[in-house]
Amino acid sequence: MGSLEKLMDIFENPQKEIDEWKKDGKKIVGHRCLYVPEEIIHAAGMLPYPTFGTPEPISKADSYFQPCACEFVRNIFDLSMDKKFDFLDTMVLCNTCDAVRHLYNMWDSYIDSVPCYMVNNPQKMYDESGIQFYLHELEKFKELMEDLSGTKITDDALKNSIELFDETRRLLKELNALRMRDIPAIAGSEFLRVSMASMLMPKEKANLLLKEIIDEVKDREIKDGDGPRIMLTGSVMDNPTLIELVEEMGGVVVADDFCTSTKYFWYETKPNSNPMEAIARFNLERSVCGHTHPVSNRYDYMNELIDDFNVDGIIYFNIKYCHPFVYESATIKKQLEEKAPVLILETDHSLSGLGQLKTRVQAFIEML
Amino acid sequence: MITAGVDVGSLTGKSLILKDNEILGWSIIPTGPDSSETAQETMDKTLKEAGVSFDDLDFIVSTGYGRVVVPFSNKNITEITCHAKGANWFFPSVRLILDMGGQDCKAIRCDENGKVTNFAMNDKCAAGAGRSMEIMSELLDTPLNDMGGFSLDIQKKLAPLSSTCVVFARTEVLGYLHEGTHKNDILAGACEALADRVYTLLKRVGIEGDFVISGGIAKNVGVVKRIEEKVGLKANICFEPQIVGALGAAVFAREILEKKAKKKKG
Amino acid sequence: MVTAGIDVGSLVTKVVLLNQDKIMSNEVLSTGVDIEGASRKAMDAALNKAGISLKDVESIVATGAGKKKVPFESGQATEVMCDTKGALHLYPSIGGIIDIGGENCRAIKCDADGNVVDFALNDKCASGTGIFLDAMAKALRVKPEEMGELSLQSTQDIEVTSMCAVFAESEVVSMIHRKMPKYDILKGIHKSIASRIFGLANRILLEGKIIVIGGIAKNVGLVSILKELMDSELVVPEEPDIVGALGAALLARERRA
Amino acid sequence: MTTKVTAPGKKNLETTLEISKAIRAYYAGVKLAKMEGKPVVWSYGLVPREIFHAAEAPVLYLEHLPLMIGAKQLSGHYMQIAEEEGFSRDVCAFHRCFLGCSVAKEREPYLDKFFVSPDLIVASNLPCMSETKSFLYSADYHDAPYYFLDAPINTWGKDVPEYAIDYFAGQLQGTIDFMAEKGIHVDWDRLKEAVRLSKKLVELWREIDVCRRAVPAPISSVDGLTAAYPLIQLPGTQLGVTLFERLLEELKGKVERKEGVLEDEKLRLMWFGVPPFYNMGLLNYGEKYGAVVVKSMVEYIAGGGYDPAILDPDQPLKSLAYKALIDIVNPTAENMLDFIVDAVNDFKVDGLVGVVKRSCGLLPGYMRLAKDTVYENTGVPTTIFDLDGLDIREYDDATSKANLDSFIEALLASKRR
Ligand SMILES: Nc1ncnc2c1ncn2[C@@H]1O[C@H](COP(=O)(O)OP(=O)(O)O)[C@@H](O)[C@H]1O
Ligand SMILES: Nc1ncnc2c1ncn2[C@@H]1O[C@H](COP(=O)(O)OP(=O)(O)O)[C@@H](O)[C@H]1O
Ligand code: SF4
Ligand code: SF4
Ligand code: SF4
Repeated sequence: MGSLEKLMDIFENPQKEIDEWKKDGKKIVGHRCLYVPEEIIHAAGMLPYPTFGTPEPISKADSYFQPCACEFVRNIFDLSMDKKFDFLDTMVLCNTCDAVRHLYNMWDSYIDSVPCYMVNNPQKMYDESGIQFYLHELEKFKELMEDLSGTKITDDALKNSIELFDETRRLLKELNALRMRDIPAIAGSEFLRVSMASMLMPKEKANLLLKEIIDEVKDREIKDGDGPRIMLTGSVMDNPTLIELVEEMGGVVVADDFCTSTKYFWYETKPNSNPMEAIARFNLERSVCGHTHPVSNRYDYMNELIDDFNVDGIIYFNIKYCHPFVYESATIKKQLEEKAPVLILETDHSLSGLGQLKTRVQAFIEML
Repeated sequence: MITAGVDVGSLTGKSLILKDNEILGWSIIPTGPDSSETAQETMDKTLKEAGVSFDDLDFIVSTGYGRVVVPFSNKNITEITCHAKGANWFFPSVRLILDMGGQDCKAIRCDENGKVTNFAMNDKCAAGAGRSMEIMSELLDTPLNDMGGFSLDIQKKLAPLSSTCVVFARTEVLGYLHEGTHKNDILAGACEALADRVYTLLKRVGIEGDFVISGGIAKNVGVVKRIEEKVGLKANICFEPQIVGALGAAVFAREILEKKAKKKKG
Repeated sequence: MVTAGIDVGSLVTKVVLLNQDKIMSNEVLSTGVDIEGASRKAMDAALNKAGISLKDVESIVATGAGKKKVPFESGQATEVMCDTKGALHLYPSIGGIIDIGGENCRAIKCDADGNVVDFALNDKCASGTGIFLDAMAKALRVKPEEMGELSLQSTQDIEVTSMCAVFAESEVVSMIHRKMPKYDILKGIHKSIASRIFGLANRILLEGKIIVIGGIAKNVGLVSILKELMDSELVVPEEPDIVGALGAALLARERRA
Repeated sequence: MTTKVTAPGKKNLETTLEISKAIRAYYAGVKLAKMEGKPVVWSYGLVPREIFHAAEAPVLYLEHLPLMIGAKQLSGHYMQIAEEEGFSRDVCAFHRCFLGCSVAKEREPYLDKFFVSPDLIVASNLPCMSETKSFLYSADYHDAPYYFLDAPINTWGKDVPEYAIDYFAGQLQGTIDFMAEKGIHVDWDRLKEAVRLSKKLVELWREIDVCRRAVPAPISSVDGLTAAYPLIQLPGTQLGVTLFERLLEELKGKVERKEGVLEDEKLRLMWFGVPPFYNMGLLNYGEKYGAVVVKSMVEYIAGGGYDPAILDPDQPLKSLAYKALIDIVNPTAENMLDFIVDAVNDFKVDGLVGVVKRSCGLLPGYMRLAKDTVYENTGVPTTIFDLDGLDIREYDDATSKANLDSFIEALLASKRR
């Protein structure tokens, strides 16, 4: 089968990749944010694994989290209670939002099978004192990874990892660029799968596949690719259901701004003789997420997306109780509307009440 | 050219036939269990009334929450878009529409061509939709027609409903009745509660320009009056607010044909 | 010593007369709107059955949604308390209680000595309560008492998607007309309610031996689905709907002693 | 549409009335300053307020208006306005209320006495995200310059590493510079003095706290919440210290005379989460059972829960940084949980009432942890139910009281055994 199918398949059942990796005793470090320095994990010879949720309804977690923590976090916690993440050797979180802060508290207290660690990142970007603070935290994290893997992390190893991960980012960005065309070469729902799959698998392998995919699809034109061009943004999006719904309603999802796709690869690491500092600056001079300050950079980045992909309409997807984005949607709606009409969809992570969503989305697309 | 619109709502199925720009006929029937049958029935009824046969119909657009299951429609469009179009047909100056149906209420803003520019919809809770009014009418055995009128004729003072849930409101209402509270005062409470909820919707899309209320509840003067007071605008209501959606659909059908015709020429 | 417990629920009023800890008689009738009248009627009926009169009753504890409106009570107690007392009287050691009533649904957790250690009450939404089931029964033209049995004959799974009790009703109506078999629809309804109740029980992590009471506990269909959902032992007493009233009567005795 | 079931709380302290007066006087001062054309600051949360006092800057603290609005039962109205502005109901009720009030076309005259628009805004991400986010909107709306005070979250418990303190201290210096640009100048000696006074304040608070442990409880949390105002609003001022000295006097008197909220005290409860400011009477509700709410966690946010010894007037910024980073609501659970367990022991608490304010990103997250930790360490149970401390539209009297009744009854029952 073609490389595209291959990645799709990996997206559908990542377990194969996990077993493959584990079979000669190598370790896996889970995380839940693109601000977790994956390169350090990789440089220690371990697999950084982003944990995604499932559309299943919450059960056990509801007695631990009050229903007012975002459903995504409750879902992750639910899975960990059901031992779904026991293949991880440790879980790493970082300081992004109130919900994740509590996920850290909860995991730390209730999940014995997998230890949990918090990398304490500043939320203020472009701030030298912040970088200094962060470097201390990264050093601690580096030691932890060295202890966990039993391998010393050398500067060269770090440099290689940075180069490798940047390569992945470059390739994903190249593939993503094929959506700028009047008729995109790859559908939004396909792309999200590709992006998420390459996030969770070994980058060495991912990069090969991505190169092939770009060749495979670069002369393609997706069907019904001339409808209104939609950009999706908002809270985390870890399954393609909503994108597929938009496509089904005749929209063409040409751009998305999620930590499962564009946010992950839009920027690359800037060269720096000290790899740790390179990583620190990469994370603290990249204001793409709702929790970062100043927001102006994030707004610039979003405007860049809207222009580059010449977007007709923006769908802002809010998971209930997702504070960073629920606030943001209210704050930047006006600014976005100067660029294109905005539809704010507030629903839970499991997308309950799909019927109503359909009507909203279809009406929005008719409106364009 | 002759076009038709079919609006299969949660509670009623409506259809309407348009000859160029003139309404030939329309009908409203309660939505049966099977949406496609409902569509068929109301269509037949309307055809009879309009005195045309099904084959005379050049294009059919379906709308309403059952829009996808209408077997004979050439295209489906959401009720939001259709209500704006329909309202614009009746009142070209309209900029703000409130469609109050059985399942949900929608606040819609549109431009001079009846094109939607912004909209908001209520949540998955029956509180704040027409269905709750029906439950009230059963409880207080008052025909839907009279509820609004009665609710305006308050005897002592409005009896507020504290429970958001329509189902629980039942006990509250029975309690009121037992205490000898007058029917009208309870109805006033119910209408007030409904008006309150849709008011938030309207505010969310922004209140300005000429105002139209469509959908079945537009026939409930008690709710309408209270909404008018809140928004400070006179509400325009067409002779049959329930058909606005179907009309909009029929108008779209016509416009689609016209576009096609242009394409052929040019 | 003769004591009484009266549980004035939102839909049903229950009375239990107790001699020491033996039940003399009990009465169950619908509450209606006249709570005072209903409680009198229920009490009189119970007294007649027992062949005694009100003055023979030393102490009466009232509970349930309408407890404050009972004219002849000598004390009140919360439903949580009475449910627990009643259940513990019937079963010496229990892990918890689920009480599914007309408008209320409760989950109660007990420790080894029968202390209430935790409980959860349903919120302001009717989905997941008896009144919802009653509405469905009406829509399906079956008696509430029969719907449980019927649902057991179900052969295929149907999802009732609407969260809202009101919309679920219209959904069900259309299922009926689409000639779907009654018992499959019933199964679907029971599943949606059971999942709500399961969620409530989950909030306090009920475990061990769980007593299911309240009028809905008589609904075998619902209980069987609950059994599937929860991996713990569910027990339904003979007369689940009077357990609260029984608890009240026991409390009345305790408070006297 | 809630029918009138709410009631104000019962207060039985003289000094708390004085404190309320002092607070009103403070904000009247802010209004005056604005009229005189002085630049006014908006701030909230754990931004160390000593700095503002050291600069004699007029500051409108966000919590103030919502609390007044809540007490006046107008929260629903102003939240509605914020919701119409596009803020979802998930957004913190305090911020929704404040935003609504700040963008409202007209305000109650009573509130107008206190509302002033900002000339600059200082926001921190402690205790929660809401603040930085909602202030962003206000900064836009009033186009006021905005300083973001970034606090690392506390993953270290009590001994915070030097580099973290340095980072936050640096942020504080940044705040000071930011204010200087706007003509608000912090006098260094004043700042040291402020830290000294702040230390004194907390020392007094600790003595007050000891008095409050007495059985029967001399005051209930209704007084306690007002009493805590100086702690949050006036750290670093002589006024705060004076008020607390009086408070201490009065309490000592009560304790000596064995005056309690109730003569015959059966149960001692602790309130966890935001109390219903539109219905403080609910805190007295248990008293008919002989149950007193002796303490409320909210009284200890922003300064009440740490050892004053860490404050060193000669190192003002570091001290204030330290204070903020170990505050009980710096969202890793350790300090919070220690605090609650100690509180339960010291105050001989019989039960915890945990109320969940759905729109709060912070406190509900602790509920389950607190419940389990307290139960393991002390055997004291907790009840948890939904109750929005500010959004009166969400308030359901029947359910809230059913929960309290059931909980208190169960406590009494197990006590009898
Ligand atoms: N004559 C009437 N007077 C008052 N209310 C009415 C009347 N007829 C219908 N309604 C209200 O309108 C609702 C149905 O409106 P409709 O627009 O037909 O719903 P839908 O489009 O969802 O089928 C009913 O729930 C009822 O509350
Ligand atoms: N035999 C039965 N089978 C199924 N449901 C029943 C049966 N008897 C009563 N019910 C239901 O139980 C509910 C009343 O339960 P109960 O706990 O008595 O209510 P309350 O909340 O008034 O105490 C009603 O909804 C009724 O339909
Ligand atoms: S950013 Fe939003 S969705 Fe993601 S964890 Fe935080 S609250 Fe949840
Ligand atoms: S509250 Fe009542 S009306 Fe609303 S969803 Fe629940 S059952 Fe339906
Ligand atoms: S801690 Fe909770 S209540 Fe306080 S501001 Fe933050 S979100 Fe609001």
